[in-house]
Amino acid sequence: MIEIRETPLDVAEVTQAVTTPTAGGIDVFVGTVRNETRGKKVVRLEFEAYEKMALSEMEKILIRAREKWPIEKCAIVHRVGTLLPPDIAVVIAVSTPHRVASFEACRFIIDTLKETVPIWKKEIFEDGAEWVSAHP
Amino acid sequence: MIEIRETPLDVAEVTQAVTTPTAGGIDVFVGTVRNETRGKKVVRLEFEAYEKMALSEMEKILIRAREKWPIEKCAIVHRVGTLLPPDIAVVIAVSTPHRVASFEACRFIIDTLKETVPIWKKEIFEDGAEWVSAHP
Amino acid sequence: MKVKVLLFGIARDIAGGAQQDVELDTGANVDALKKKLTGMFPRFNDLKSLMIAVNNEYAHGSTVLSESDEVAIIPPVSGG
Amino acid sequence: MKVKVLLFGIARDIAGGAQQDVELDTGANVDALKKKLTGMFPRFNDLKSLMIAVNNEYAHGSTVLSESDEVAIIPPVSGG
Repeated sequence: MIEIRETPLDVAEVTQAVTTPTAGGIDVFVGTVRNETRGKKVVRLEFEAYEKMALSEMEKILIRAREKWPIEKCAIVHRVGTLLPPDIAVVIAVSTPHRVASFEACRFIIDTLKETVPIWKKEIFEDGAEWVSAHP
Repeated sequence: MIEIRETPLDVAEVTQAVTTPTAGGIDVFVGTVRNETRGKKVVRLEFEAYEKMALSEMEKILIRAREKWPIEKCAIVHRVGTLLPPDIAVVIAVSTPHRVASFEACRFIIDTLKETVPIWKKEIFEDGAEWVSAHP
Repeated sequence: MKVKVLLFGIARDIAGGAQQDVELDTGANVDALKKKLTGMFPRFNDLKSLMIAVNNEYAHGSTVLSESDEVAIIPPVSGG
Repeated sequence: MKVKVLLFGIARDIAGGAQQDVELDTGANVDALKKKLTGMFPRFNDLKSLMIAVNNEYAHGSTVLSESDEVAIIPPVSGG
Protein backbone atom coordinates (compact mmCIF):
# COMPACT_ATOMS: atom_id res chain seq x y z
CA MET A 1 0.00 0.00 0.00
CA ILE A 2 1.62 3.19 -1.25
CA GLU A 3 -0.61 6.21 -1.56
CA ILE A 4 -0.76 9.98 -1.59
CA ARG A 5 -4.11 11.39 -0.51
CA GLU A 6 -5.82 14.71 0.03
CA THR A 7 -8.17 13.27 2.65
CA PRO A 8 -7.48 12.59 6.34
CA LEU A 9 -5.33 9.54 7.08
CA ASP A 10 -6.60 6.60 9.10
CA VAL A 11 -4.03 4.86 11.31
CA ALA A 12 -6.24 1.80 11.80
CA GLU A 13 -6.69 1.35 8.06
CA VAL A 14 -2.94 1.42 7.37
CA THR A 15 -2.22 -0.91 10.30
CA GLN A 16 -4.90 -3.27 9.04
CA ALA A 17 -3.28 -3.24 5.59
CA VAL A 18 -0.05 -4.74 6.98
CA THR A 19 -1.68 -7.13 9.46
CA THR A 20 -1.06 -10.76 8.62
CA PRO A 21 -1.16 -13.96 10.69
CA THR A 22 2.49 -14.63 9.86
CA ALA A 23 3.72 -11.41 11.52
CA GLY A 24 4.13 -10.94 15.25
CA GLY A 25 5.13 -7.29 15.35
CA ILE A 26 3.90 -4.18 13.59
CA ASP A 27 5.56 -0.84 14.00
CA VAL A 28 3.59 2.18 12.90
CA PHE A 29 5.01 5.67 12.58
CA VAL A 30 2.55 8.53 12.56
CA GLY A 31 3.86 11.95 11.59
CA THR A 32 1.66 14.72 12.91
CA VAL A 33 1.59 18.49 12.45
CA ARG A 34 3.16 20.34 15.37
CA ASN A 35 1.71 23.63 16.52
CA GLU A 36 5.11 25.24 16.80
CA THR A 37 8.54 25.09 15.21
CA ARG A 38 11.69 26.89 16.26
CA GLY A 39 9.64 28.80 18.83
CA LYS A 40 7.08 30.10 16.32
CA LYS A 41 3.40 29.22 16.30
CA VAL A 42 2.38 27.20 13.24
CA VAL A 43 -1.06 28.14 11.92
CA ARG A 44 -1.21 25.45 9.21
CA LEU A 45 0.94 23.45 6.83
CA GLU A 46 0.61 23.15 3.06
CA PHE A 47 1.94 19.88 1.62
CA GLU A 48 2.48 19.32 -2.06
CA ALA A 49 3.90 16.35 -3.95
CA TYR A 50 5.34 15.56 -7.35
CA GLU A 51 2.96 12.69 -7.15
CA LYS A 52 4.10 10.24 -9.79
CA MET A 53 7.75 10.51 -8.75
CA ALA A 54 6.89 10.52 -5.05
CA LEU A 55 5.04 7.21 -5.41
CA SER A 56 7.95 5.77 -7.37
CA GLU A 57 10.48 6.91 -4.72
CA MET A 58 8.32 5.42 -1.95
CA GLU A 59 8.25 2.15 -3.88
CA LYS A 60 12.06 2.22 -4.07
CA ILE A 61 12.31 2.75 -0.32
CA LEU A 62 10.12 -0.26 0.37
CA ILE A 63 12.21 -2.37 -2.01
CA ARG A 64 15.38 -1.31 -0.18
CA ALA A 65 13.75 -2.04 3.19
CA ARG A 66 12.73 -5.51 2.03
CA GLU A 67 16.35 -6.20 1.11
CA LYS A 68 17.46 -5.35 4.64
CA TRP A 69 14.71 -6.84 6.82
CA PRO A 70 12.32 -9.83 6.64
CA ILE A 71 9.24 -7.71 6.01
CA GLU A 72 5.84 -9.36 5.73
CA LYS A 73 3.93 -6.27 4.59
CA CYS A 74 4.60 -2.55 4.58
CA ALA A 75 2.68 0.59 3.76
CA ILE A 76 3.29 4.29 3.28
CA VAL A 77 0.42 6.75 3.03
CA HIS A 78 1.19 10.47 2.82
CA ARG A 79 -1.28 13.31 2.86
CA VAL A 80 -1.09 16.48 0.79
CA GLY A 81 -3.01 19.74 0.92
CA THR A 82 -3.75 21.93 3.92
CA LEU A 83 -3.17 20.40 7.37
CA LEU A 84 -3.75 21.84 10.83
CA PRO A 85 -2.11 20.76 14.11
CA PRO A 86 -2.34 17.88 15.04
CA ASP A 87 -3.44 16.41 11.68
CA ILE A 88 -1.63 13.33 10.43
CA ALA A 89 0.76 13.97 7.52
CA VAL A 90 2.12 10.46 7.06
CA VAL A 91 1.52 6.92 8.29
CA ILE A 92 4.10 4.19 7.77
CA ALA A 93 3.47 0.62 8.91
CA VAL A 94 5.70 -2.44 8.77
CA SER A 95 4.91 -5.97 9.87
CA THR A 96 7.67 -8.51 10.50
CA PRO A 97 7.80 -11.96 12.10
CA HIS A 98 9.63 -10.51 15.14
CA ARG A 99 9.42 -7.04 16.52
CA VAL A 100 12.97 -5.67 16.35
CA ALA A 101 12.96 -5.69 12.56
CA SER A 102 9.67 -3.79 12.45
CA PHE A 103 11.16 -0.92 14.47
CA GLU A 104 14.34 -0.80 12.41
CA ALA A 105 12.57 -0.99 9.07
CA CYS A 106 9.95 1.62 9.98
CA ARG A 107 12.61 4.05 11.14
CA PHE A 108 14.63 3.46 7.96
CA ILE A 109 11.54 4.15 5.85
CA ILE A 110 10.64 7.46 7.47
CA ASP A 111 14.28 8.59 7.58
CA THR A 112 14.73 7.82 3.88
CA LEU A 113 11.36 9.28 2.90
CA LYS A 114 12.40 12.59 4.42
CA GLU A 115 15.56 12.56 2.31
CA THR A 116 14.38 11.35 -1.08
CA VAL A 117 10.63 11.58 -1.66
CA PRO A 118 9.59 14.73 -3.59
CA ILE A 119 7.07 16.14 -1.14
CA TRP A 120 7.34 19.66 0.20
CA LYS A 121 5.79 21.41 3.13
CA LYS A 122 5.27 25.09 3.70
CA GLU A 123 4.80 26.29 7.26
CA ILE A 124 2.31 29.12 7.58
CA PHE A 125 2.97 31.32 10.61
CA GLU A 126 0.91 34.23 11.86
CA ASP A 127 3.35 36.63 10.22
CA GLY A 128 4.60 34.79 7.16
CA ALA A 129 5.34 31.46 5.54
CA GLU A 130 8.37 29.30 4.85
CA TRP A 131 9.20 26.22 2.75
CA VAL A 132 10.71 23.82 5.27
CA SER A 133 14.41 22.94 4.82
CA ALA A 134 14.70 24.95 1.59
CA HIS A 135 17.63 27.08 2.68
CA PRO A 136 20.94 26.17 4.35
CA MET B 1 -3.52 5.55 29.28
CA ILE B 2 -2.61 2.21 30.87
CA GLU B 3 -5.18 -0.54 30.55
CA ILE B 4 -5.74 -4.27 30.49
CA ARG B 5 -8.84 -5.31 28.56
CA GLU B 6 -10.70 -8.43 27.55
CA THR B 7 -12.14 -6.77 24.45
CA PRO B 8 -10.44 -6.21 21.06
CA LEU B 9 -7.87 -3.43 20.96
CA ASP B 10 -8.25 -0.39 18.72
CA VAL B 11 -5.03 1.02 17.26
CA ALA B 12 -6.69 4.29 16.26
CA GLU B 13 -8.02 4.84 19.77
CA VAL B 14 -4.61 4.37 21.39
CA THR B 15 -2.92 6.56 18.79
CA GLN B 16 -5.55 9.22 19.35
CA ALA B 17 -4.88 9.07 23.09
CA VAL B 18 -1.26 10.18 22.59
CA THR B 19 -1.92 12.71 19.81
CA THR B 20 -1.15 16.25 20.82
CA PRO B 21 -0.36 19.42 18.85
CA THR B 22 3.01 19.69 20.59
CA ALA B 23 4.26 16.34 19.25
CA GLY B 24 5.56 15.76 15.74
CA GLY B 25 6.13 12.03 15.86
CA ILE B 26 4.15 9.11 17.20
CA ASP B 27 5.50 5.59 17.20
CA VAL B 28 3.00 2.82 17.70
CA PHE B 29 3.90 -0.79 18.34
CA VAL B 30 1.21 -3.37 17.67
CA GLY B 31 1.86 -6.90 18.88
CA THR B 32 -0.24 -9.43 17.00
CA VAL B 33 -0.82 -13.15 17.39
CA ARG B 34 1.22 -15.21 14.93
CA ASN B 35 -0.22 -18.34 13.41
CA GLU B 36 2.95 -20.31 13.98
CA THR B 37 5.84 -20.50 16.38
CA ARG B 38 8.95 -22.65 16.16
CA GLY B 39 7.43 -24.36 13.13
CA LYS B 40 4.19 -25.34 14.84
CA LYS B 41 0.74 -24.07 13.95
CA VAL B 42 -0.81 -21.90 16.68
CA VAL B 43 -4.56 -22.43 17.05
CA ARG B 44 -5.09 -19.73 19.66
CA LEU B 45 -3.43 -17.94 22.56
CA GLU B 46 -4.67 -17.56 26.12
CA PHE B 47 -3.40 -14.46 27.91
CA GLU B 48 -3.75 -13.89 31.61
CA ALA B 49 -2.54 -11.08 33.84
CA TYR B 50 -1.95 -10.43 37.51
CA GLU B 51 -3.87 -7.31 36.76
CA LYS B 52 -3.18 -4.97 39.64
CA MET B 53 0.55 -5.65 39.57
CA ALA B 54 0.68 -5.59 35.76
CA LEU B 55 -0.85 -2.10 35.70
CA SER B 56 1.62 -0.97 38.36
CA GLU B 57 4.60 -2.40 36.43
CA MET B 58 3.39 -0.71 33.22
CA GLU B 59 3.18 2.56 35.12
CA LYS B 60 6.78 2.08 36.27
CA ILE B 61 7.93 1.48 32.71
CA LEU B 62 6.32 4.70 31.52
CA ILE B 63 7.94 6.59 34.40
CA ARG B 64 11.35 5.19 33.41
CA ALA B 65 10.72 6.04 29.74
CA ARG B 66 9.82 9.62 30.66
CA GLU B 67 13.13 9.91 32.50
CA LYS B 68 15.01 8.91 29.34
CA TRP B 69 13.10 10.67 26.55
CA PRO B 70 11.08 13.91 26.16
CA ILE B 71 7.74 12.12 25.93
CA GLU B 72 4.58 14.14 25.37
CA LYS B 73 2.12 11.29 25.93
CA CYS B 74 2.36 7.52 26.08
CA ALA B 75 -0.04 4.63 26.32
CA ILE B 76 0.02 0.88 26.90
CA VAL B 77 -3.07 -1.24 26.36
CA HIS B 78 -2.79 -5.01 26.71
CA ARG B 79 -5.46 -7.56 26.00
CA VAL B 80 -6.16 -10.73 28.00
CA GLY B 81 -8.34 -13.76 27.33
CA THR B 82 -8.50 -15.87 24.21
CA LEU B 83 -6.91 -14.47 21.05
CA LEU B 84 -6.74 -15.89 17.53
CA PRO B 85 -4.19 -15.03 14.82
CA PRO B 86 -3.87 -12.17 13.86
CA ASP B 87 -5.62 -10.54 16.86
CA ILE B 88 -3.87 -7.65 18.59
CA ALA B 89 -2.38 -8.50 21.99
CA VAL B 90 -0.81 -5.16 22.85
CA VAL B 91 -0.70 -1.59 21.56
CA ILE B 92 1.96 0.85 22.76
CA ALA B 93 2.02 4.44 21.55
CA VAL B 94 4.47 7.24 22.30
CA SER B 95 4.38 10.81 21.09
CA THR B 96 7.46 13.03 21.21
CA PRO B 97 8.38 16.42 19.75
CA HIS B 98 10.76 14.76 17.26
CA ARG B 99 10.54 11.29 15.82
CA VAL B 100 13.75 9.55 16.89
CA ALA B 101 12.76 9.63 20.54
CA SER B 102 9.37 8.10 19.77
CA PHE B 103 11.00 5.05 18.16
CA GLU B 104 13.53 4.62 20.96
CA ALA B 105 10.99 5.03 23.75
CA CYS B 106 8.41 2.72 22.15
CA ARG B 107 11.01 0.00 21.69
CA PHE B 108 12.20 0.41 25.28
CA ILE B 109 8.62 0.09 26.53
CA ILE B 110 7.80 -3.13 24.67
CA ASP B 111 11.21 -4.65 25.49
CA THR B 112 10.78 -3.88 29.19
CA LEU B 113 7.13 -4.95 29.24
CA LYS B 114 8.16 -8.37 27.99
CA GLU B 115 10.67 -8.65 30.85
CA THR B 116 8.79 -7.29 33.83
CA VAL B 117 5.02 -7.10 33.44
CA PRO B 118 3.18 -10.10 34.98
CA ILE B 119 1.23 -11.25 31.95
CA TRP B 120 1.45 -14.79 30.66
CA LYS B 121 0.52 -16.40 27.39
CA LYS B 122 -0.22 -20.00 26.65
CA GLU B 123 0.09 -21.18 23.08
CA ILE B 124 -2.53 -23.73 22.08
CA PHE B 125 -1.36 -26.03 19.29
CA GLU B 126 -3.35 -28.69 17.50
CA ASP B 127 -1.67 -31.34 19.67
CA GLY B 128 -1.04 -29.62 22.97
CA ALA B 129 -0.38 -26.35 24.79
CA GLU B 130 2.58 -24.54 26.28
CA TRP B 131 3.17 -21.56 28.55
CA VAL B 132 5.53 -19.35 26.55
CA SER B 133 9.07 -18.88 27.96
CA ALA B 134 8.29 -20.87 31.09
CA HIS B 135 11.15 -23.34 30.76
CA PRO B 136 14.85 -22.81 30.02
CA MET C 1 1.76 -18.09 60.28
CA LYS C 2 -0.32 -18.88 57.22
CA VAL C 3 0.42 -16.93 54.04
CA LYS C 4 -2.00 -16.93 51.12
CA VAL C 5 -0.13 -17.21 47.85
CA LEU C 6 -1.65 -16.31 44.46
CA LEU C 7 -0.54 -18.42 41.51
CA PHE C 8 -0.56 -17.54 37.82
CA GLY C 9 0.21 -19.17 34.49
CA ILE C 10 2.26 -22.32 34.63
CA ALA C 11 2.68 -21.97 38.42
CA ARG C 12 -1.08 -22.28 38.81
CA ASP C 13 -1.13 -25.32 36.56
CA ILE C 14 1.68 -26.96 38.57
CA ALA C 15 0.03 -26.26 41.93
CA GLY C 16 -3.41 -27.16 40.62
CA GLY C 17 -5.09 -23.97 41.79
CA ALA C 18 -4.99 -20.17 41.72
CA GLN C 19 -4.37 -19.83 45.45
CA GLN C 20 -2.38 -21.85 47.95
CA ASP C 21 -2.07 -21.47 51.71
CA VAL C 22 1.51 -21.92 52.93
CA GLU C 23 2.52 -22.44 56.58
CA LEU C 24 5.63 -20.47 57.45
CA ASP C 25 7.44 -19.54 60.66
CA THR C 26 6.55 -16.05 61.88
CA GLY C 27 9.08 -13.60 60.40
CA ALA C 28 9.89 -15.90 57.47
CA ASN C 29 11.22 -14.18 54.38
CA VAL C 30 10.69 -14.62 50.63
CA ASP C 31 13.56 -17.10 50.33
CA ALA C 32 11.95 -19.30 52.97
CA LEU C 33 8.67 -19.18 51.06
CA LYS C 34 10.36 -20.17 47.81
CA LYS C 35 12.11 -23.08 49.57
CA LYS C 36 8.82 -24.25 51.02
CA LEU C 37 7.02 -23.95 47.68
CA THR C 38 9.66 -25.81 45.68
CA GLY C 39 9.47 -28.53 48.35
CA MET C 40 5.70 -28.75 47.91
CA PHE C 41 5.87 -28.53 44.09
CA PRO C 42 9.25 -29.75 42.81
CA ARG C 43 8.31 -28.84 39.21
CA PHE C 44 8.80 -25.18 40.19
CA ASN C 45 12.52 -26.02 39.98
CA ASP C 46 12.16 -26.64 36.24
CA LEU C 47 11.03 -23.09 35.50
CA LYS C 48 13.37 -20.56 33.93
CA SER C 49 12.79 -18.25 36.88
CA LEU C 50 10.49 -17.95 39.88
CA MET C 51 9.88 -14.51 41.33
CA ILE C 52 7.78 -13.58 44.31
CA ALA C 53 5.70 -10.42 44.42
CA VAL C 54 4.69 -8.94 47.75
CA ASN C 55 1.91 -6.35 47.67
CA ASN C 56 2.23 -6.00 43.87
CA GLU C 57 5.99 -5.42 43.85
CA TYR C 58 8.81 -7.80 42.96
CA ALA C 59 10.36 -8.78 46.31
CA HIS C 60 13.93 -9.60 47.28
CA GLY C 61 14.71 -12.91 48.97
CA SER C 62 15.30 -11.11 52.25
CA THR C 63 11.88 -9.42 52.32
CA VAL C 64 10.07 -10.48 55.50
CA LEU C 65 6.50 -11.68 55.05
CA SER C 66 3.44 -11.21 57.19
CA GLU C 67 -0.01 -12.79 57.07
CA SER C 68 -1.57 -9.59 55.78
CA ASP C 69 0.70 -9.38 52.71
CA GLU C 70 -0.63 -10.07 49.23
CA VAL C 71 1.89 -12.64 48.01
CA ALA C 72 2.06 -13.96 44.45
CA ILE C 73 4.25 -16.36 42.52
CA ILE C 74 5.44 -14.86 39.25
CA PRO C 75 6.65 -17.51 36.80
CA PRO C 76 8.50 -16.28 33.67
CA VAL C 77 6.36 -13.56 32.11
CA SER C 78 5.45 -13.64 28.42
CA GLY C 79 3.20 -10.69 27.66
CA GLY C 80 3.37 -8.48 24.61
CA MET D 1 15.57 22.36 -28.33
CA LYS D 2 12.88 23.44 -25.93
CA VAL D 3 12.57 21.48 -22.66
CA LYS D 4 9.49 21.78 -20.45
CA VAL D 5 10.49 21.92 -16.80
CA LEU D 6 8.07 21.27 -13.92
CA LEU D 7 8.60 23.29 -10.76
CA PHE D 8 7.54 22.49 -7.22
CA GLY D 9 7.61 24.07 -3.79
CA ILE D 10 9.96 26.98 -3.36
CA ALA D 11 11.27 26.51 -6.92
CA ARG D 12 7.81 27.23 -8.26
CA ASP D 13 7.53 30.30 -6.05
CA ILE D 14 10.91 31.58 -7.26
CA ALA D 15 10.10 31.01 -10.94
CA GLY D 16 6.58 32.31 -10.55
CA GLY D 17 4.93 29.30 -12.15
CA ALA D 18 4.58 25.52 -12.10
CA GLN D 19 6.08 25.05 -15.55
CA GLN D 20 8.86 26.77 -17.44
CA ASP D 21 10.09 26.29 -21.00
CA VAL D 22 13.88 26.34 -21.25
CA GLU D 23 15.85 26.69 -24.51
CA LEU D 24 18.85 24.36 -24.57
CA ASP D 25 21.30 23.16 -27.21
CA THR D 26 20.38 19.80 -28.66
CA GLY D 27 22.14 17.12 -26.63
CA ALA D 28 22.43 19.35 -23.54
CA ASN D 29 22.73 17.55 -20.22
CA VAL D 30 21.30 18.12 -16.74
CA ASP D 31 24.28 20.27 -15.67
CA ALA D 32 23.63 22.57 -18.63
CA LEU D 33 19.98 22.85 -17.64
CA LYS D 34 20.89 23.72 -14.04
CA LYS D 35 23.32 26.37 -15.25
CA LYS D 36 20.66 27.87 -17.49
CA LEU D 37 18.07 27.83 -14.74
CA THR D 38 20.29 29.44 -12.12
CA GLY D 39 21.08 32.09 -14.70
CA MET D 40 17.37 32.74 -15.27
CA PHE D 41 16.53 32.58 -11.52
CA PRO D 42 19.57 33.44 -9.40
CA ARG D 43 17.65 32.72 -6.18
CA PHE D 44 17.98 29.01 -7.01
CA ASN D 45 21.58 29.44 -5.84
CA ASP D 46 20.34 30.17 -2.33
CA LEU D 47 18.68 26.78 -1.93
CA LYS D 48 20.25 24.04 0.14
CA SER D 49 20.19 21.74 -2.87
CA LEU D 50 18.72 21.64 -6.37
CA MET D 51 18.13 18.26 -7.95
CA ILE D 52 16.77 17.52 -11.38
CA ALA D 53 14.45 14.59 -12.06
CA VAL D 54 14.18 13.17 -15.54
CA ASN D 55 11.20 10.90 -16.21
CA ASN D 56 10.50 10.61 -12.47
CA GLU D 57 14.03 9.60 -11.48
CA TYR D 58 16.76 11.69 -9.88
CA ALA D 59 19.23 12.42 -12.69
CA HIS D 60 23.01 12.82 -12.72
CA GLY D 61 24.54 15.99 -14.11
CA SER D 62 25.75 14.08 -17.16
CA THR D 63 22.31 12.78 -18.13
CA VAL D 64 21.50 13.97 -21.65
CA LEU D 65 18.10 15.59 -22.12
CA SER D 66 15.66 15.42 -25.00
CA GLU D 67 12.48 17.36 -25.73
CA SER D 68 10.31 14.36 -24.91
CA ASP D 69 11.66 13.97 -21.38
CA GLU D 70 9.57 14.87 -18.34
CA VAL D 71 11.96 17.15 -16.48
CA ALA D 72 11.36 18.51 -12.98
CA ILE D 73 13.22 20.69 -10.53
CA ILE D 74 13.38 19.13 -7.08
CA PRO D 75 14.19 21.68 -4.39
CA PRO D 76 15.05 20.33 -0.90
CA VAL D 77 12.30 17.87 0.03
CA SER D 78 10.48 18.11 3.36
CA GLY D 79 7.82 15.44 3.49
CA GLY D 80 6.94 13.28 6.45
